[in-house]
Amino acid sequence: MDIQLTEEQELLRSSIQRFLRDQYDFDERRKIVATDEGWSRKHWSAFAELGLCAAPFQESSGGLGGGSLATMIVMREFGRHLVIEPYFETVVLAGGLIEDAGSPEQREAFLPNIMDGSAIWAVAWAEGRSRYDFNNVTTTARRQGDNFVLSGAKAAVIGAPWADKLIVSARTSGGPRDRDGVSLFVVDRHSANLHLQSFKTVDGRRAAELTLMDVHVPASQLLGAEGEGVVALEACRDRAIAALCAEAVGAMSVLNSATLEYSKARKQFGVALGTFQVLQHRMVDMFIALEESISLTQHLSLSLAAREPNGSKLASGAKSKVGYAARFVAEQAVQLHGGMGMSDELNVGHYFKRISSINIQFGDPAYHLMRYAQQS
Amino acid sequence: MDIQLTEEQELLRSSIQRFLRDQYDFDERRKIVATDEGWSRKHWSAFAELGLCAAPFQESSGGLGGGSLATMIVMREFGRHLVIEPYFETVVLAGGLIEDAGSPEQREAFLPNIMDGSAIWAVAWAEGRSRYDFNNVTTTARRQGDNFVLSGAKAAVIGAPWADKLIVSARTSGGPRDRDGVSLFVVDRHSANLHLQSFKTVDGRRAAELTLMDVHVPASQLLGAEGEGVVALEACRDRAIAALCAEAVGAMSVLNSATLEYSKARKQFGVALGTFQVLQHRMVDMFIALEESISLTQHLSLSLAAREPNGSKLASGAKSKVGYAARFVAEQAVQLHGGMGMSDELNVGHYFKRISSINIQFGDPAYHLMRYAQQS
Amino acid sequence: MELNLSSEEAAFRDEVRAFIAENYPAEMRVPNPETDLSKEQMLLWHRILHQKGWIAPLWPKEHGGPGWSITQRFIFEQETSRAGTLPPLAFSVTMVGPVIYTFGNDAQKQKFLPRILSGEDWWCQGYSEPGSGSDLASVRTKAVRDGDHYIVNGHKTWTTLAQHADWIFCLVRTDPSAKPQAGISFLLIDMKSPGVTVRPIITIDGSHEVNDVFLEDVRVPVENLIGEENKGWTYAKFLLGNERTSMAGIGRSTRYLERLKHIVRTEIGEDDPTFGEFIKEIARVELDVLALEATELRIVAQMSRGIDPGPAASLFKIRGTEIFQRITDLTHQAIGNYGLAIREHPVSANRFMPGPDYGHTATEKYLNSRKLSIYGGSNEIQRNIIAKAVLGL
Amino acid sequence: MELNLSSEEAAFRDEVRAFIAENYPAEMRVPNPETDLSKEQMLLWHRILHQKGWIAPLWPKEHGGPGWSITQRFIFEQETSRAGTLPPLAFSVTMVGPVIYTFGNDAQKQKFLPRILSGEDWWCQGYSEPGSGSDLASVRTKAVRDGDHYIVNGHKTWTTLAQHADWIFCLVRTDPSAKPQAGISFLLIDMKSPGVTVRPIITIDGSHEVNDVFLEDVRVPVENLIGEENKGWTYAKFLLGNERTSMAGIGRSTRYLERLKHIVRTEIGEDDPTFGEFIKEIARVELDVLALEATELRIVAQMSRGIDPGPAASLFKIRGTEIFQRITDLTHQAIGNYGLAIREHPVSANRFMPGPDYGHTATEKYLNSRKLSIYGGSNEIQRNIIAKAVLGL
Repeated sequence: MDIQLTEEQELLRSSIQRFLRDQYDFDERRKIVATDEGWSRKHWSAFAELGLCAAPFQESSGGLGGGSLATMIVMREFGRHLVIEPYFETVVLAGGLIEDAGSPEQREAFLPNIMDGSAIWAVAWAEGRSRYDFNNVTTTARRQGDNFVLSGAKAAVIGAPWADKLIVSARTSGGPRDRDGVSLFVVDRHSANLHLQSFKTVDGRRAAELTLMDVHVPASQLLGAEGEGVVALEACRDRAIAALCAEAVGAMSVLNSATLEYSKARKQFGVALGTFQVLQHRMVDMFIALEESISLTQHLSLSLAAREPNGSKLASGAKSKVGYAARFVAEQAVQLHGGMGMSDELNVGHYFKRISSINIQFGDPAYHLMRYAQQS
Repeated sequence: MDIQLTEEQELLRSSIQRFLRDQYDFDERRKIVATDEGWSRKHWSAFAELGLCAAPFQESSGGLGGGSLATMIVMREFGRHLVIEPYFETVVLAGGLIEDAGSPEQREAFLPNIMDGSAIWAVAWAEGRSRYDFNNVTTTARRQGDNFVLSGAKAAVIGAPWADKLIVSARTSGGPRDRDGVSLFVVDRHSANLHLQSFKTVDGRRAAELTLMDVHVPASQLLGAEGEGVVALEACRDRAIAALCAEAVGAMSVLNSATLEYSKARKQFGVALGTFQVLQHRMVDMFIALEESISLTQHLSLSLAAREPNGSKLASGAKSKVGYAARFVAEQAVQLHGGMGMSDELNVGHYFKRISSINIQFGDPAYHLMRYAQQS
Repeated sequence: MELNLSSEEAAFRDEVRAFIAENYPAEMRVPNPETDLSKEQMLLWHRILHQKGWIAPLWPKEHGGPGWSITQRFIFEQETSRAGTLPPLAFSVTMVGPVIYTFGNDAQKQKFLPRILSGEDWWCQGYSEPGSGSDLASVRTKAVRDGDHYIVNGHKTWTTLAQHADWIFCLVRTDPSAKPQAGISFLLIDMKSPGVTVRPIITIDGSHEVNDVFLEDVRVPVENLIGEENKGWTYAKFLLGNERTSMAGIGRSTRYLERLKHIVRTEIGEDDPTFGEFIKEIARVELDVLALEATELRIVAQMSRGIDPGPAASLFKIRGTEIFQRITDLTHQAIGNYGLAIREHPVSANRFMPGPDYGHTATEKYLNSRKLSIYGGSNEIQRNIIAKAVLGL
Repeated sequence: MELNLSSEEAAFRDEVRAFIAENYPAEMRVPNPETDLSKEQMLLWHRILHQKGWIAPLWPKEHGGPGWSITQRFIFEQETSRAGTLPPLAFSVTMVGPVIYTFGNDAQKQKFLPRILSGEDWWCQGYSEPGSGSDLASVRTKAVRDGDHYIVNGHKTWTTLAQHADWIFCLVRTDPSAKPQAGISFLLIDMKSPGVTVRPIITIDGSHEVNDVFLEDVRVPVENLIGEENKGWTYAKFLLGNERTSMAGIGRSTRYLERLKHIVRTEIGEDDPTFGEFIKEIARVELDVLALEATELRIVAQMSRGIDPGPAASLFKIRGTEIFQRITDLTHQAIGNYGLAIREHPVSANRFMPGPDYGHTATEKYLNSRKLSIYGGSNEIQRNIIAKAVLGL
């Protein structure tokens, strides 16, 4: 870290670092991923005990008040260890949405269980043809007495198989691509007529395709104003991007160290790989890519913390620039590890796959570059 | 060359090579550029005597029947020597337009003087805001008895200060961006009410801004069908692109050899520059860029010779790919020559500037990449 | 492209095209033939080609080749790859076969060549070792003479499809005191020999294509030595030089590019701000393919005039792999959120895979193609080769 | 950006901004200040800053510096470069000045420092020689002691603005038998000395910024030797390290980027198929600038906490020059056909230049900026430095 952390932030960071170093090395992580459930409730509880689940929330919500900087600190360390548990989905996405858009009753109802680690959440905004646009929603929610009735399909919902609760976007009015008319609903994962088809993601997570066939949701579970879900999701995305960038930075830093170390140790044609100038310069460019990503990620987190007006544009910019940088680092880390980089046994390929997934979540670098450009 | 040349083509090529080697080295070229006129009538006459000015024209037009392959052969050697004389403007552009779009009378009136080297031509299609589109024409030509009266301004007409005759595009009907309604006119360079403001181009040529204030042109000087100038110019551009690609290939080949030679001779930190792996790989990429450019340029010339239906799409593709390749080679040639590459005294910078101009003439690589993409 | 075919050549092309259309087994048309077929399925096409006499285009007629011209071979290569047929076993036909008929003795030729052609023997390659990378001369596997046998001990790795192999051709060190390249021999080893163990290596795309091969006190009859003892490096280099053709992968890239275009047209609206970026990047790759194809045709034209193509193979390897990696990258991007999913192997388990069919292999292909710039001599090594051989650096 | 200014710092920023607005000479606002100003015009701003006491932000107060904090220096740097003011003479103020006050004797300090601050002396740098490239220790210019003088013979090159210089600081070889870096001394030479000849080098953009400087039997008093004989390499390295700040060139890149945006908006219609490509590439560069600026702020924050920034200068040099080159490249592309034209020097001749004013310097800037990745230690050398210093390779 290069910005001066407060004492509290330093404490948070060192406690995560210590825990992950002791309890979450690559072998442990591999074991967790290989379990039937695919994640570890034990480690999740430990995260909650360390206060990570409460860290970013405002004190008025019962949180520790760490905000976007706390998220950055946590996610960067999680990125370094490829933490598989659904912190991003539960705390950053769902928790953020509830705190930001929920009513006082909803905040009170849902946030304590998120902060104490007892509830897992997932957010279902994407659809089969939505790509990265929140307004591309064909799932419908029609009012029926005290309920909304949801019908449609949601796609690629990361963490859904693990979740207790889902936040689902559905259209309460307007046409299939209208910005207005999308609403958010808190839906019980085990609701009647809600079907999940689970699958594994490339980075070792679990996700699901959701089918909703007349799922009844009490009107009280409408999150935020009716028809204004896109606005809430956009604010959610800014926070999500800051978190994903921090995670990418953590992953990149491991890849850079591993590659450097490997290039010093590994001999070819009688000399260390690291003596070849072409590889040296490649690693310099990886170093520069990381430095710039650290800077931009910090800049974004600080801007979100200060509620700067251009935060959303900046988020797209960071998602693009950090995304390209991370892809470059990941691809070169594999290349410089040679055959070993292709092996599932080594950690390098797993960082590669996580970065590749980060670059898809909430929009790829090209998508956000154009979004940034159009706001310039 | 890698395609098998006919005996005639080989003869053409070796005669150009011999002449340029003996009479057109870099010092000689520098002297020519520094003269008041900026080009050499003596060398031009020699080109005509060698048959270069007649080489591409059909035998039925009185030419040598060499077609697009003859043009490729000539332009590649001209590219190697940075020939400054207006062969491209006179023979490839104007000659090609006259042969392609002119009436039998016009062909008979104009081509002999082009082929024997006695007339210099230039083509004025661009305007201040036209960018690279032939349809962006605001200059007007209105019929008045047996004449057309031309008014407007044409921009960046290369070779105009040297020319005896100009081919000028002007609008005979339609709105300022319509595809139909643009016509071509043969205009005497010394016509009344035609004003030139001359300037030097970055690659040592002369060009001019043209102002036409009621220039009277006999109706017989309308070249091709009225209103169909854009079609004729597009066909002209395909030939122009093949010629420019060949010229770029010639220039690239000199830059590659010069850079390789320099890197072997020049010592730094006690060893030859060429021993540094980073520079070796750079030169490998320069080599690959050249090989691919040779291939694509040949492919284009052969396709145009065979009148393949996708010739125009291919022309855009080649302009783009060869353009990017040439820019890469030129930039790296300067970089690898270090300070010397920046000096006006060395030939390297002049090849750089010619390539940079080639990349502007008739549309830059990005323009043609998008044109190619939109036809895919 | 500009390779003008004579009428005989055009007829040959039509014959090849028709033969493929009529004979390529339907059951080999699976989402990802490289990983989804059983050993028996993989051999179906091999056997059909063998029956037709087309299994070994590069081989001299006396050893079972079809006796084609360079242009015919090129046409065959182009047609089969454009049609997306699974290539015949490369390690058998392209690699060890030519070594055996060039450097082997008569007994070896009679024993091995027919079984290679028929597909009865499946060969794998024992070159790479842990830590050797692109430095293949750093062989540490040892073969010690013991009467009529060599006793072989060592560890080969990245051995493609060793799980199916009947034989492995190995570089082994027979003279530990000589300079690295001087003490190497070329041995043929029966995979059923006691002491040979195959251990799968799962790659990052989840597939099982490569393996570790452990050799523990494996007894190999001396009659399985190719050529002379300690001359193995010569044969190894010959073999590597034999990979010349088809490294550009034009046919494969063209097929994948067509699929990418289809996906982009289906998935991304023209009003999507990234649509222009996609079509531009596709155009760029298409031009790369076109330029490489035109280069390949130039080289073929030169070769048929008897001109040595030099290190053209390195150029094709570099650009061909860069192009294919880019195509798989763009395809992965084109499928959007479904790029998060990956098929689980073995696919016979038939687990659920979300999203449209055309995207089901996008993620694994993107991951798998990372290997292309590493294996077979990394692209960095290929650039070293060109720097030395062409530029004289 | 995130550097939160205290109220004092904010007040300082406002003061600097106001001072520039009120005092920067109008006649220095020419199309290309680096090439279009006479010597006297170039010095106007220098003298104004000197009067204000702001000419040498990096210098200690005792020698005439303003006594600013690191943050104040950064603010000053940022404000002046954003406003597009011509920087004060770098070779005088940033380079030789600190060498003199650090390693010079009292007489040298008293003689030279005030004249540097006032602009009375214009200094140029005698480091590069023909064939030295980035290998500055390969000095061949010889200085032989002759009583109270050195007799200097040699040839310096790429000497920026030597045509205006009163003094040149030179690396000279005083011990030819020592190892390259050991036999070098640091000499100050009066440009008016007999035997000094300046010959212009015209660069590919047509401008006269650099020169050859020939030294033939030039007699230099020994009192002009800095520090000890044969220790010159130490001082030279110190000087190179002093270029640390401002190499990222954020202010300049930001200004040029704004102009590029204006040109693109004016020249290229939104329906032009390349419009999307332009705005995308501009966005990319803008993000590069933003990331580099954020990195610069991190480094400033570290430095003000006393942390050594290490080889940050190399990172800034690499990325800063890559960014600026890209901006000049895009600007050149944006003006379309008029990119074929270039101004003729000297501009005082006032020759015709076609196209809109904003495009008049685009071609020369594109060409001129090619030097940035070569001069001041090529970008390849900078990567070597990072590989060694940061990565330990």
